[in-house]
Amino acid sequence: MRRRICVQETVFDVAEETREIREASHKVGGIATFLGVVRDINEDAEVANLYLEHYPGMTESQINKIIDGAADRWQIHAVTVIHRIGHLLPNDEIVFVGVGSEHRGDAFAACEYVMDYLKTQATFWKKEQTGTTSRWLSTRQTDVEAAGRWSSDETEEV
Amino acid sequence: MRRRICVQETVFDVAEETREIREASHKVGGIATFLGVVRDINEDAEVANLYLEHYPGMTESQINKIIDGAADRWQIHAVTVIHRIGHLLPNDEIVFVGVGSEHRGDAFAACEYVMDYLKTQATFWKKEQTGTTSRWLSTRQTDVEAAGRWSSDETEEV
Amino acid sequence: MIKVVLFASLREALGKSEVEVSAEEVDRISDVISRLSQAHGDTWRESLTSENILVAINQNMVADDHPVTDGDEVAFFPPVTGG
Amino acid sequence: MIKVVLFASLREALGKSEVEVSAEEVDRISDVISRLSQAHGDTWRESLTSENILVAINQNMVADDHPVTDGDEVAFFPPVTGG
Repeated sequence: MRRRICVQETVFDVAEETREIREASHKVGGIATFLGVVRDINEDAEVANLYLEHYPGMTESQINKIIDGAADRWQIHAVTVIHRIGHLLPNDEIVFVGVGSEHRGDAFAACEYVMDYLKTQATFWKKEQTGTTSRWLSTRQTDVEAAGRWSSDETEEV
Repeated sequence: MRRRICVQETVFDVAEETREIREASHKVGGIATFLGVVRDINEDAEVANLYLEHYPGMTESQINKIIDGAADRWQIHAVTVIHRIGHLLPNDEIVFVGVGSEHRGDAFAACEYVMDYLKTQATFWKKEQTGTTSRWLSTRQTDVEAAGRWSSDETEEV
Repeated sequence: MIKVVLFASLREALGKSEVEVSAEEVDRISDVISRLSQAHGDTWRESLTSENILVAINQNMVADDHPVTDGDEVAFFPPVTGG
Repeated sequence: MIKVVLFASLREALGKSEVEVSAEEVDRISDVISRLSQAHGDTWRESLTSENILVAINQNMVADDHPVTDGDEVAFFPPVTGG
């Protein structure tokens, strides 16, 4: 299985990433992707910009474990995870997850699984600047629940 | 909600389609997409090319009903469905579904729902040329079951 | 008149993509099928009544032996295989 | 030596991203925390033992009062908010 993990300040190219997933194996018949965008409104406050910090090394290792978990559960041939760090503005692309598989059900499930665990297991932290104040965001309960849906003995260690 | 339905012979541009979904509303925080590709192997026979026929008018109307079903179930701000017809070769892109939403769970669910119903409710037919013989494909039981998962009174009419 | 359209394997098997039948004394889909077999032969009845064939009237799927009215477009086709 | 790294709100609150503590008589995470509070003040104990703080050793999440060895990298951080 082809895996690609990028933690980067720079923008990424959705079309190129999708093309690479397609070309990873002639078995790839479907590609499910998710693209996350910085919104201008979060919990009713207008977001001026976002700062993303992470734990270099551990982040990549956690993402690897998440991908292992997906590969254990579904037949997938390529997974790409790209997460941006540093200073971002509303409407910037922040995260991309793409999964190529023979079966669309596997591609969808693996893509959503990786996104759900990224939210709760990958060592990123967001600081939001709204007007004149800034604050570190706290984990959303809905994200904890989303990741919990997939949980079994194997994944609790992720 | 922005909706875009295209049934076309020509190729499409995944990056441009994704960009349009993003820009449909400032509320879009996540975009789930699915891209289907013609494989070179189907049920152990080597596929040389594919011919796609459809029922003009009814196809678009069925896709509209499928999108209505998704919009009834989830909070979504943009849906794009592009399906190619005519002659296609292995590795050609055949179908694209993209959904933009505030919540990633809604984007994923709606995207998979639309794909599942496209497979069983939209009036497309595939003819496959393998070596010297050609045959019309028959509906896969797994596709019927995939669409069945979502079924309730509302969708059985789709 | 009632416009009848055929698709995919059914179109190929019957050699036509579109035919018309008179709406006179045609009340239901079964009447349309009878008219078509009278005009084109029993192969048509066999093909159009085969188990998995789907029927749409004016581009909406219908079940069973649905009523048909003058001016309707009646479509017969095999299960779909898009996506 | 044991390398201690801090992230996000914890890094800001304690004003440091990285500190070192001697590994002598340090067996577990609770010993690391004691060393840090001796050196930097009680704010550190409060912050590092606050309910939602997570701990990783050598970039793997650990639970409870995990053992620590000389040369380890111990990280303290708040719940993650990526994606």
